[in-house]
Amino acid sequence: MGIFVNKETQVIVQGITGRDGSFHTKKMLEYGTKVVGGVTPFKGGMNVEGVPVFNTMSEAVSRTGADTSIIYIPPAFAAGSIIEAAEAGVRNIVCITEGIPVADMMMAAHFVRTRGVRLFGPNCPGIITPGETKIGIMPGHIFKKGAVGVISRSGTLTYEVVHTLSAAGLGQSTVIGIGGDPVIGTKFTDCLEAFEKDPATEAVVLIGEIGGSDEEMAAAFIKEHFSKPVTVFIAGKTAPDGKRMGHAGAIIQGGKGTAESKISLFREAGAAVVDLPVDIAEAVKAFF
Amino acid sequence: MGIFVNKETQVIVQGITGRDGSFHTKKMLEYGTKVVGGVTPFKGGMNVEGVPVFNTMSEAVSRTGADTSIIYIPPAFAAGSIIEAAEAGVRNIVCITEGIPVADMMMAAHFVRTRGVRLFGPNCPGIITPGETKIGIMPGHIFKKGAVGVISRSGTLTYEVVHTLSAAGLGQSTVIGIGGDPVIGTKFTDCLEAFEKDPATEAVVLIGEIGGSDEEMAAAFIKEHFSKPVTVFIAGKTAPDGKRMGHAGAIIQGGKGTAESKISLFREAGAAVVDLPVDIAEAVKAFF
Amino acid sequence: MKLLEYQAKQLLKEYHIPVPEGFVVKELSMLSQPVQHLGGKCVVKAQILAGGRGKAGGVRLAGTPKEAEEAAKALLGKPLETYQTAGKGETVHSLLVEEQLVFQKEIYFSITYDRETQTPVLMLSARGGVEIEETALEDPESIKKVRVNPLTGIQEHHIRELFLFLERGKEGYRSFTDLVTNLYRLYVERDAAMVEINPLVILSDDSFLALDAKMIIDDNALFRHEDLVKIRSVPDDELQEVHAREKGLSFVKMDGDVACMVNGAGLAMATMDMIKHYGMEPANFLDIGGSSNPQKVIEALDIIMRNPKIKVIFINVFGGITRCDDVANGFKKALSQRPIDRPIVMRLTGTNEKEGREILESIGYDAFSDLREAVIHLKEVYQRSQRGGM
Amino acid sequence: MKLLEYQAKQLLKEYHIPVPEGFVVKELSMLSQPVQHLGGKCVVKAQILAGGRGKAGGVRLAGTPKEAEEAAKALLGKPLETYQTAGKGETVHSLLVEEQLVFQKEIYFSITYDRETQTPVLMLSARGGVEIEETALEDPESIKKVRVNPLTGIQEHHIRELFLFLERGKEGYRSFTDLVTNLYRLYVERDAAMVEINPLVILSDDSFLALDAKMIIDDNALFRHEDLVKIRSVPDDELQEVHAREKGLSFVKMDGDVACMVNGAGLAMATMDMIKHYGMEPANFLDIGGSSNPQKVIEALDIIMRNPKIKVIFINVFGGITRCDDVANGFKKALSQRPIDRPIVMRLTGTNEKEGREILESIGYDAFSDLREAVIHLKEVYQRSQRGGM
Repeated sequence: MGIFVNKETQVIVQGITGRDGSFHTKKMLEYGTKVVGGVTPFKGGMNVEGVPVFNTMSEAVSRTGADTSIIYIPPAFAAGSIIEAAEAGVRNIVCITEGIPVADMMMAAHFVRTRGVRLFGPNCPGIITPGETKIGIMPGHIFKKGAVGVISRSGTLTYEVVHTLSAAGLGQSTVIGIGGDPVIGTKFTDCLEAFEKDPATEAVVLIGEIGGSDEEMAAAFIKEHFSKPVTVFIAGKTAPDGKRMGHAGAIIQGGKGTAESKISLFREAGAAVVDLPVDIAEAVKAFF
Repeated sequence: MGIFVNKETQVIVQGITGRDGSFHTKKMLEYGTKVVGGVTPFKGGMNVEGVPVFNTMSEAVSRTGADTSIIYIPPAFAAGSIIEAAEAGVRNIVCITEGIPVADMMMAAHFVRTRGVRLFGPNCPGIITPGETKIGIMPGHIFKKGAVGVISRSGTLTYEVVHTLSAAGLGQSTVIGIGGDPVIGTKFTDCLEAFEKDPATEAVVLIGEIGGSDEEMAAAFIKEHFSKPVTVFIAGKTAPDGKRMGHAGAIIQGGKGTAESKISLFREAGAAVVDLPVDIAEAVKAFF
Repeated sequence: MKLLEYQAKQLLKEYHIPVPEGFVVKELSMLSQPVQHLGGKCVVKAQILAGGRGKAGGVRLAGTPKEAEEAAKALLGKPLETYQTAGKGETVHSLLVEEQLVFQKEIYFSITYDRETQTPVLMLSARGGVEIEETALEDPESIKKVRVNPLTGIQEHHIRELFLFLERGKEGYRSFTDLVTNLYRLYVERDAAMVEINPLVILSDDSFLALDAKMIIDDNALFRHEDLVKIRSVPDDELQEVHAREKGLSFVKMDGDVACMVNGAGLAMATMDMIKHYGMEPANFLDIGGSSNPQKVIEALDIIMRNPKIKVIFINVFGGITRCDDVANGFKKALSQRPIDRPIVMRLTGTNEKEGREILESIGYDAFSDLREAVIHLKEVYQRSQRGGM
Repeated sequence: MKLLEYQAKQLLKEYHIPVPEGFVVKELSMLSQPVQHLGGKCVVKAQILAGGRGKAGGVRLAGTPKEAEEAAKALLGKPLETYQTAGKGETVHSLLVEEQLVFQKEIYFSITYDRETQTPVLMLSARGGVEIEETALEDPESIKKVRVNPLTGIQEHHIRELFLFLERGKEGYRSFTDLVTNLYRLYVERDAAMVEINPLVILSDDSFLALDAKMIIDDNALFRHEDLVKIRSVPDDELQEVHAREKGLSFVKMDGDVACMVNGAGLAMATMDMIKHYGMEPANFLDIGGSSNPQKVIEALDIIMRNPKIKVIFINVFGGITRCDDVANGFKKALSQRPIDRPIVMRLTGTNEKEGREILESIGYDAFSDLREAVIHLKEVYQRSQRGGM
C-alpha cells in the first residue's frame, strides 16, 4: 500500500538519455520500479537499459499506457516538460530538476491542477513506497517497508532521517520529497490527507524547514483533520533573515517563516517536535 | 425544477447601468428573477430599479452572496468580465454580448472550466426556467411552465418555437439559448446530460444550425446516453458554403457542418427531425 | 477580414519570418526597377483575395524583364477568375513581384482555431502547395494537427511534435522553431482567425521560408487593429455584405428571387429554409438584429431593393427585444422615402404587435401572425407575380 | 539578482513607465552638465543595492549646483551604511541625479509572487515612501493585494480593484492602468521576482510616476536575460555567495567559528542547527549539492578557509547521489594542494562509504558513521582548540 504510487505504477523517464536520466533509470529498474519508457526528442527508437525511448510524451504514453512520469530535464525546459506530460495524459509527474524559473513554475503548477494531475517537486528527490516502487533519486537501500509515512522538503536530510528510522526498525509506508522550491506541486497538506486515509500508515514524520507557509498550513491541517501521531523536525533554526539557505524556498522574509513560529504551531497542533533530526526515530518509537 | 437555474438563483447584472443592462434588469425583476445586485465600475453606490450597484464583482458577490451573473458588457471587455465573475466565485455566468473576439473567448472559456464555473453563451438570449426565473433577454410572456426542455443556438427562432409550443399547450421545464458564437461555454451535450437527470423534463426540443460540430456531438450523446424523446430542427439547409449566416458560428466550412449531415446523424440517433420550425409543436405532442 | 498576400507578408516580416524578397507594383510604370533589382528573373503574382489564383494563371514566372512586363500587363487591372470568384472574377489592383527561389521541399502550415476543443490548432502537411481540404480527402495521414491550450500558449513540445512529423532529423529545427514561435505570436497578437503558409518551403540550407501567405483577421477584434482596418480591401462580391455589416445588418446574397428580412440569425435561416421548402428560392439572408432601430429597417429594404432579380419581399418579425411598432415605423418611413414596386408579405408577432399592426394599417398594409400561414400566402403572391411577369 | 535604482528605472522607461528625468554620474567631473540641464535644483541619490538608503542620508536634495556638488562629494566613492548593510556599509559607485518633482500624493506599489497561492500578487498601499513591512504591522488595512492567475495574466478588473481602493474617482485611471499593465508586462517578460515602486507618486495632472524603483530578477531565469547579467553588480557582502554559486555551491556566511560543509540544503541547515544545539556557533551554511564532483569539495574547502575566524571544520556527507569516495577524493586532492591548519571532523555514510573511508585512511583521516557521535566529537575538538587558542 502506501500513498500515490505503488508497484503497479508505470513510469516514463523524461530526459532518459541524459546523464542523470539514464543513471537513475538503471537504479529505479534495480529497485523494481516499472519504468516502461523514456523520452528524449530526436532519440526515439533508441533504448536505455532496455527501456524504449520515444520522441514525445504523447507517443510514449499512448504506446506504453504509463500513468506517471519523472523529469530529468534542464531547468530552462523543465516546466515545458511538465506541461507536455500533463497534456500527454499522465496522472502523476515527479520533477527532480532544480533551478526552474519561478514564472515558468507558476504557470506549470496552475496548469497541471486544471488537468487534475498530481505534481511532485520540482527540486525534489521523488517518491518511494518501499518494497514496491521508487520514482526518484533516493538511495533505495536505506528504505524499509513499514508503517511510517515521511514527508520532507529536503533530500539528504530525508535520507538521514529514514536511515535512522530503518536502523531503529521503523519501516516506511511512503516517503515523499515535496521539494525545496517556493513553487511546488503537492504540498504537506495533500500528503497528510492521503496518509490519513492510508491504512498502511500508522504514524507520520514531517521534515520542514524555514520559509513559506506550507508547514503552517500543515499544522492547521493536523489540528483539524489528522488523527495519526506526527513527529516533526524543522531545519533552519540558525538561519538568518533574508538569505536563501540552499533551497530557493528556504528563506525567512521580513521575519516570516522562521523555524520558531513553525515549531510552536506544530506543538499547538499536538505534534511531537524534536530538536535534532537524530532524535526522530526515538520520538516515533514512542508511538508504537 | 428544470435545470441549472431556479427560483432560488441569485443574480448579479454586470453592466447594470448600461442601456441593455438596466432595461433587462427591469424585465427580469418583473418576471420574478432574484436580481440582487449589479456591477458598473465607478458607479458603486447607485441603484438601478432598486438593485444596489457595486464597483467590482468581488464586492458584489461578497456582499450579496449571489451565485450567478449575467453580462451586458461591450465586446471589447466582455471576456474580461467573464473572468472577473469566475474569480469572484459565481457558479453560473450568462453572457449576452455578441461580437467578442475569438481569442478572448478561447481564453475565458478555458479559464471558467478550470474553476468549474458554468458559462452560457456568449451571443445568447440566456436561460429561463418558466415560472421560476428568467436570466436573459427573452420575452417572458411567451413561456409556460411545463415538461419540455428546449436548447437552441439561436434567439428569435427559439421564441418562435416556444411560442408554438406554449400555444399547443406544451409548457417548458427550462429553455436555454446556448449561443451563436463559435466558442461558447455550455454545449448541447451539457444540457442534454442535465435534462436526462431532471425529473421535470419529459421531452427535449433541440434547435441547431449549420456550422461546427456541437449537433454531431449531441446526436452521438443522444444515441448513447439519452432516454427521453428528442425533437430536432436544424436551420440553414439553404445556406451556402463559406458564408457566415448572421451568427459568427453559423458557417459551413469546406463542406463540413451542413444541415444535411447533422440531420442524418440525429435521425440515426433516433431523434424526430422536423423540416420546418412550425412543425415542432406537433411533433413533440406525439410524445405526450 | 482577409489580407492580400503582400499585406500578410508585410506582417510576417514584422515578426521576423523569412519571406522572399519582393515588391508591390500598382502601376506598370513601377515595374522595371523591382525587376532589375531582382536580376530580371522574377515571379509576378496577382494580388487578389480569392483563392485558386495559381491554377487561374494569376502567378507567372518570368525569366526576363520582358516576360515580367508581359505577365504584369496580362494581370494588372484585369479581372482574374478563379473557382472562388463565383464566375465573375476579381480585379487585380496590385502585383507582388518576387525573387525566384530554389527549394528542397514544400510543405503546408497553418494556424487556425478548432471549434470543438476551442483551442488554436497548428496544422502541418507534407503536401505543400495543395489545398488542405484536398489533402484531407486524399491523404489524411499526411496531416498533423497539434492543439495549443490558450491558457499556456505555445510550448516547445508542440513545435517538436510538428517538426518530428516531417521526419527530417534535426536539421532545420532551430529555423522551424523560430518560424512557428513567431507565427504563433503573430496569430495571437494580431487576432488572426487563420494564417496559412502554403507552401512553406525548406531551402537548401534547411531553413524555412514562407513562399505564400494567406491571413484572415477576426472581424470581432478589428477594433484593436486600426492599422489593419486602414489597409482593408474588400472583394467585389463581398462589398454588399461588408456594407451591410457597417449598418448593423447581416446580409448574404443568394441566387433566388424571393427577398427576405428577418430579426435574428436563426429565424432568418429558418425563414429561408421555409421559402425553399414551399418551392421558392431565397434571394438573400438578411438579419436586422435584435435592436429596435427603425433606421435598420430602412437600410435593410434599401439593400434588398438593390437586387433587380427579386419578385417578392417577405418580412418576418418575431418581436422580443425587437418591437413590432419600431419595425412598422421603419417600414412606413422607408416607403415614404422610396416606393417599392414589388409585392410585400409580412409576418409580425410578439412585443407591441398591436401597435405595429395599427401603423401598418395606416399605410394600407396587413400582416400575418402565424409563420406558416404567412409563407403559404407568400407562395400565392409569388406565383401570381410569376404569372404576371410572364 | 538585484538591480540598482537607475538600472531598474532604465527598464521602466523601456516599458513606457514614467520616471523622473535623471542622469547617472560615476565621477564628480560628470556632475555639472546634468545639474545644469536640470536647472540647478536636483536630487542626488546614492546607487547602492541595500535598502534603507534614505534614512542613512543616501538621498539628498540640492537647491543649487553647489549643493549638488557637495552632496555628490559626500556620497560618491564612500561607503554608505544602512540598517541592511550589517555594520559595514556599501560603497557608492554611482549616483542618480534627478529632477525635483512636485506631487499630490505618494503611494506604494509592488508586484511580487505569493508562495501560498503560487500567483503574482499586486500590492498597493496608500502609505507611500514607507517600508511595506512597517505598514503591514502598523496599518494592515491600508494595504490592498490583488492576485493574478498566471494562466490568464493581468485583467482590467485586477487593475480596477486596485485603483478603486485609492478612492479617487475616475481621474488618473487611464494613467494608472497603463502603468500597471506595463509594469506587469515588465515583471513577466524580464522574470522579476520583485518590482517595487515606492513611492509611486500622483502628479498634479493626476498621472502616475515612479519616483523610486527596486527590482530583483529571478536568479533561475538569468539564462534568458543576458543583458541584465552584463550590468550585474554585487554588494560587497554577497560577493562570496555569488562566487560560490558560480562554482555550483550554496554558501551563506555566518558569525560563528565552526565551519561546515554538507551535501544537501536541508541536511546543511540541520547540521548548523546541531552545531548550535551542542553549544557552538556555525561559521557558514555550505551545501556542496547533489552531484559527485570532487572539484566541488576542493572549491568548498577553499571558500571555508577564507574565513580566518574558523576554529574547526565539520564535514557531513550522507551519500546518495553524492558518492563518499568522490568526496574523499576531493578532500584528498584539496589537502595535497594546500595544507589545512585547522582540525577537521568528518562524518561519512551512504553510497560507497567503504571506498571513501579507505581513501581517507590513506591520508591519515578517519570519519564517523553516526551524525550525533560526529557532532559530539566535534564539540570535544572544538573545546580543545579553544583551550589551545587561549
